[in-house]
Amino acid sequence: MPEVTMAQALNHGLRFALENDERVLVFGEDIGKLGGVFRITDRLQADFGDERVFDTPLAESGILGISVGLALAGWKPVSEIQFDAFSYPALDQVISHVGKYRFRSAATLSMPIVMRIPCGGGIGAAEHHSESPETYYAHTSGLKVVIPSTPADAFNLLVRSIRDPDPVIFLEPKSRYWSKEDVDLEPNGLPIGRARIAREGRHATLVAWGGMVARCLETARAAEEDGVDLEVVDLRSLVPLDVETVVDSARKTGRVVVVHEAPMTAGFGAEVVARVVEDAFDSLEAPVLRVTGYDLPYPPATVEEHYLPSVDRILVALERVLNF
Amino acid sequence: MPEVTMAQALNHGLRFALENDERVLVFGEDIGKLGGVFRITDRLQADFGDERVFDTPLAESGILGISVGLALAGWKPVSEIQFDAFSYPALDQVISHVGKYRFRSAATLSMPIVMRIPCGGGIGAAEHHSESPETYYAHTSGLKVVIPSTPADAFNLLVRSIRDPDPVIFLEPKSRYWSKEDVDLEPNGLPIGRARIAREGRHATLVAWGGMVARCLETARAAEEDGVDLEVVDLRSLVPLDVETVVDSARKTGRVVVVHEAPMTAGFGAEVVARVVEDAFDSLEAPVLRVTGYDLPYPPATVEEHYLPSVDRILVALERVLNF
Amino acid sequence: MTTDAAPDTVRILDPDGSVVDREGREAIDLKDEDLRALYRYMALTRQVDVECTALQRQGELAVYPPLLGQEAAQIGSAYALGEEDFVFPSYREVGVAVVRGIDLVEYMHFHRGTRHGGIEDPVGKRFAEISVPVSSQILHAVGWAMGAKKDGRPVCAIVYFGDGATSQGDFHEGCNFAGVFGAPVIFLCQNNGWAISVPLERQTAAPIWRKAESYGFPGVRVDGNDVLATYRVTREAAERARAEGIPTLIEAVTYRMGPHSTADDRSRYQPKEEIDRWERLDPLARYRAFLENEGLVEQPWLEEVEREGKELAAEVRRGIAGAPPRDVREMFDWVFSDVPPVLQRQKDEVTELMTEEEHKEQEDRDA
Amino acid sequence: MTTDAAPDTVRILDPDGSVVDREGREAIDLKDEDLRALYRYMALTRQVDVECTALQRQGELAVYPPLLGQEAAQIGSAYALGEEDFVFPSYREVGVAVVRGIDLVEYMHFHRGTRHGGIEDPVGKRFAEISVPVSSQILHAVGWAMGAKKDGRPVCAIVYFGDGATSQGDFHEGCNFAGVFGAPVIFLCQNNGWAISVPLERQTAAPIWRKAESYGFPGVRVDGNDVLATYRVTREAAERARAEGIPTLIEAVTYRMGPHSTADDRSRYQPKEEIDRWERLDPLARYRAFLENEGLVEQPWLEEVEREGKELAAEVRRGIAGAPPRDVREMFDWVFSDVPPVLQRQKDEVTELMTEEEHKEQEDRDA
Ligand SMILES: Cc1ncc(C[n+]2csc(CCOP(=O)(O)OP(=O)(O)O)c2C)c(N)n1
Ligand SMILES: Cc1ncc(C[n+]2csc(CCOP(=O)(O)OP(=O)(O)O)c2C)c(N)n1
Ligand SMILES: [Mg+2]
Ligand SMILES: [Mg+2]
Repeated sequence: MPEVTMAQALNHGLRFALENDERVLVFGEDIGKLGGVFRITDRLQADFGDERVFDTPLAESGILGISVGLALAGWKPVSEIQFDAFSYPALDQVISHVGKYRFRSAATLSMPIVMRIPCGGGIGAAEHHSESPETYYAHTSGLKVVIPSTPADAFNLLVRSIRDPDPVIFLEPKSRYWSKEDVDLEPNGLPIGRARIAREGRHATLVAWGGMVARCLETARAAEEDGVDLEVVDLRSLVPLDVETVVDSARKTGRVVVVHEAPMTAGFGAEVVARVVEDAFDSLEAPVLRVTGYDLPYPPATVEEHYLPSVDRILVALERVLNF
Repeated sequence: MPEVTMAQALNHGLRFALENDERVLVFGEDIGKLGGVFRITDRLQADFGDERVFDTPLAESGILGISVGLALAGWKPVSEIQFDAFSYPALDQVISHVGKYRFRSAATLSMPIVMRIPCGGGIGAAEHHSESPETYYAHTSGLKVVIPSTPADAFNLLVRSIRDPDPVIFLEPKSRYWSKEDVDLEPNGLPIGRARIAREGRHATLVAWGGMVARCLETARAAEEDGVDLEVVDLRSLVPLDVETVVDSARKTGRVVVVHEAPMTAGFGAEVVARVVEDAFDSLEAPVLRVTGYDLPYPPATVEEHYLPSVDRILVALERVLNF
Repeated sequence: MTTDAAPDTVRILDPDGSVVDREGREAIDLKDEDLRALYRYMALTRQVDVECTALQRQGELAVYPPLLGQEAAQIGSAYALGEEDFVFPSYREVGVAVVRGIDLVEYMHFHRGTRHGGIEDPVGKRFAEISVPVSSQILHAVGWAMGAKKDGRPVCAIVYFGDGATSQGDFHEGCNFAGVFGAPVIFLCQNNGWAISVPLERQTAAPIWRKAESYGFPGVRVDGNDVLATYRVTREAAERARAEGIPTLIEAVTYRMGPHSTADDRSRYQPKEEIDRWERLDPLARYRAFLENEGLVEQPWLEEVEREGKELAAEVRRGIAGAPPRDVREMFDWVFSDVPPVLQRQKDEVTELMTEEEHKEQEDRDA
Repeated sequence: MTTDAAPDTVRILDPDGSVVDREGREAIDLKDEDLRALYRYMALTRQVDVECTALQRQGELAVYPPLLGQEAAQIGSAYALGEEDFVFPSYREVGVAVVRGIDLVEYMHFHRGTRHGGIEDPVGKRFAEISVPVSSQILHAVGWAMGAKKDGRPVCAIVYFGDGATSQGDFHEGCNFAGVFGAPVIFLCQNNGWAISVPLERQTAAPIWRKAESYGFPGVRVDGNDVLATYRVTREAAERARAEGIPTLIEAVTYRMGPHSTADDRSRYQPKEEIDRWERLDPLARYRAFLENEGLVEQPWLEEVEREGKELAAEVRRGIAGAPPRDVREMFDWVFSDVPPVLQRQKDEVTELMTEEEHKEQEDRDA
């Protein structure tokens, strides 16, 4: 079990998939010689050849459009989109075809497409490089949407996503790329569709995914000093959503705060609130609150720490639910 | 006050705007000679000339992209997208530019862009012609998102949207295009950002928008026979959202059901639930529930009535909240 | 008769059916029975097409986009393909479906609103799902062709789209990928003069076939109402594609002799004289004249084809008219390879809400 | 020296600065002071550009995309514009900004991460916001040009983008709209050989300038390291655009002599011999040789320009280094023309969360 960063774990995941399934293809912008701007595909082209690992022209709709065709030809396309906001030119192909093709065929075929998208903020990047587009994908029927929060799960979830016969939007929290841990280089972790209790606690539940899981754990450590014992649920998989794990936690603590980077309005946090309210209403001791990015375009890097949910902001929300 | 259909009211609205502001331009696919596939732009080209009312090439990203440029040149672009799902090729321009340009300029300019999108199901249409994309837009910072439910408000809201200095996504519920009422051809109705109590009631609140408002009113009439008195809130404006009106109603009735056509997961209904829970938790007698389209791609027309929220489905949800 | 086609247009038959390009005609590798088959497919297609418009008028189809007038463009190109080549249609390719032996009843369920897509097992049938978002299917064809090339298979893809589709970004990205990767794909643009109500000159300021140059592969304009010409250029394109990985853009100049779809009113925009002019360029009449001139067909054979077409149309009618909706419950199983909890819950809800009557109907159908 | 430029390339100066197209040189309507101004702008730009890379290395800019090597493409084209013409930049057009008198400190706030866009009052300055999504700004230029034409104004738009941008759908849609509507717009493609690590041959299989034919307007390839040539072709394009509504696609062939951005490592992909070859084609050296050959400049003037460049670079440094973040609260007022309740509530939350220190800092700044 080597200690690796999330970026390296993802590289291992792609390598594992390329080695174990000769139908896997990896492509995107700058993923060949350069190894991707985050080096997630580092040396893959050298090791697997440029028929299986290749750069494409600069066109995201093209990348997802050929993914559909490659899947029809029996390949397993794994594409990389360079940054979150550059996934938008592909939305039409994703919504109108990737998510619909199986349904349209009356399930006579599968669409084993993986679309990797580095996402989220907190790394001091330029405009369009820090967005959290998960809601667009989670609201689109026919897509699975996953996002790891640790190096080990990054490897595990990526290998599972590539194996999955359905289209998976694989979101990678950039702010965690350089986090490190020991990683088992076998996909022995939780499957897609299951949430993970990242920390057990009794007094309130924080629900988060991707980059905000670490922030919630940080919050839990801070709260501990005040004698508040927080549970942290890492969703991992937004679609399918593991409502059971979230609701069980809500029933146990009676108090829930959902934390995400994306803007509040119609963000995926609202879905979590709605599911908790629907299934655990009588256990709730307080309103389910959200701590999120504000309803602004993602702001310039020098003020992003005001924008992203901070430990302080999460504590303020917790105070409200704990004292309700 | 002539009696007109919603389709005609929209035509009057465009006409009103073209007449009262010479900077207004109307364009899109088939909106000239043909008058649009729903005839919303009927005779506008004949009456205002083809410099102000014109067909474009078949390219939605192009249509929204030139809207940004036209706005920078001091025009007020009002585009028509032919059907809901054909708005997706324009999402990149909408998310990355239309919603961000003002912010990016530090508010030194405005983007008075209106994007009209016929949307929703229930008219027996082919694939891609019945979708409800409001969540994609409502989650995007920098966009106002409105949707009328009556002919009178269609006129009023459209004129107001075109006057608005900000980008407005103007959704038109196709299933109501042929509904009729007397329409005051002056924009004397409620402003953008305000919800409307479509029906007052005491026992529970239904929150809806667009095509589902009529269905909720129908439900209210059905419930009335059983002595249940329902309030129906027509949101009209998803962004900005009139939380106050919704929360006031929730406080009054203590029971809320949100109804929409779009799939459930991460649909805008979740946002309504979250806001009600946040601001009216202590008044709630029951969980806030949603009755929505299912998490399928919009299904073929012959089964769409199973898919769309029906009076029966709304009544089942009401039963649950009333007997909680 | 030269005014009706632009220069640089490949044409073998004049509108009156006489051979204008003798060499081209000789170069075509078709036996007499193939030459007759081309007519047969066109005639069958015409009848099915007309029947489907009638079915829509009678409420049996929700909406139908006729291909009336475009038979030569579709049949000639489709007939030039090999069995293993893969077809990516838009929404107007019934003629191609006829040639490829696609079950037309299954196909028409799309237009009835019974099922999306129209094709079960598209991979097995080498015929992709019906694609409505204009030009979006172009990239699928390119991706498939790239994939087939990686497998070293001597096949090609063909993708059908209209003149309007050339304005979309996906058209550009698709052609560009094909040029860069040497994808064995044929871009078959049926330029029927109109994108609903928008005429070609509002779509683009340049000839469509010339756009191929932007991508580094050949483009060719062909008389789309001359089935021998469309056959020939497609055949050549397929060979180039399979043997050398060279894509081709074919602009088949034709005309939409019907409405955009049954919901459309073309009298609002198509000029009367244009309609009349193209009326005289009907691809079936032209090709029948050729076959008759060459002594390849006689009255009884033509009558037999006519009868066969009627029967095929009737078969479509029998299969589609009154066809019940699908059981909505099965659709919850179509979204993913497994049924996640939320879809299971929704499926259960639908099941509970179905009236007893509906349940009974469904059981009868299943039995 | 002909191997370094493809045929059909407009060039006035050889890499050694001698005039290869005497007629072309004569046709240029520039006075001596203009000829000197071209050099001055290039030299100022070079210094600012180098300084910005240094500023990034010192942590004063978050990231910076140098234009090193592309000065002639930017300065020649920008200098050919009229005051009322509108510039639509991508993210690498500091040279254009210099010519257009854009406040460079304001501009660099984009790269510092202090404010998006970089331009306050873009309409007033005829210089659009910095645009990062590759090729997306092309449509804005076309829309603006359509709008200006509707107003009957004798102006044009120019939009800058790279070779990689030509692969995007928006490039195609933009060119196509321009062709159809006769929009007075110049598409200025700086083909610097690379889109980050992806070389031109992976971007497209056809010469970029030839793509104009797809849209029915002229395309021209120009030596992008020859400032007189880029000036000349842009000048002609602007005249065509303003007078006749004819768009032009200009491919300025140049080279990115630096990394894609300060975050990039070009040694991973640019071949050494290529780097060396282009090193010898530096646009500043070439043009200085020309000016010296023609006796248009002397050492003191060159030194003065050098000094001026240093001063400008220092000014940028003074303005941007250590610049504080903006008050985040004001951003809540930038989203809409009014502040809806949800944004007001969020603004209040931010205000409450600001530490006393931050409040004080902000007040000091406001005072
Ligand atoms: C992306 C998209 N935008 C709009 C439409 C609506 N629409 C359907 S067909 C059509 C015209 C297509 O014209 P063309 O490409 O020439 O093909 P034709 O219908 O003439 O065969 C339009 C605008 C659509 N289906 N997809
Ligand atoms: C839509 C989109 N996809 C990806 C990116 C990431 N990206 C930024 S610049 C760039 C390369 C652009 O190359 P080119 O157009 O040649 O311009 P250059 O940078 O060489 O000036 C890429 C891939 C982006 N900004 N936008
Ligand atoms: Mg057409
Ligand atoms: Mg480049």
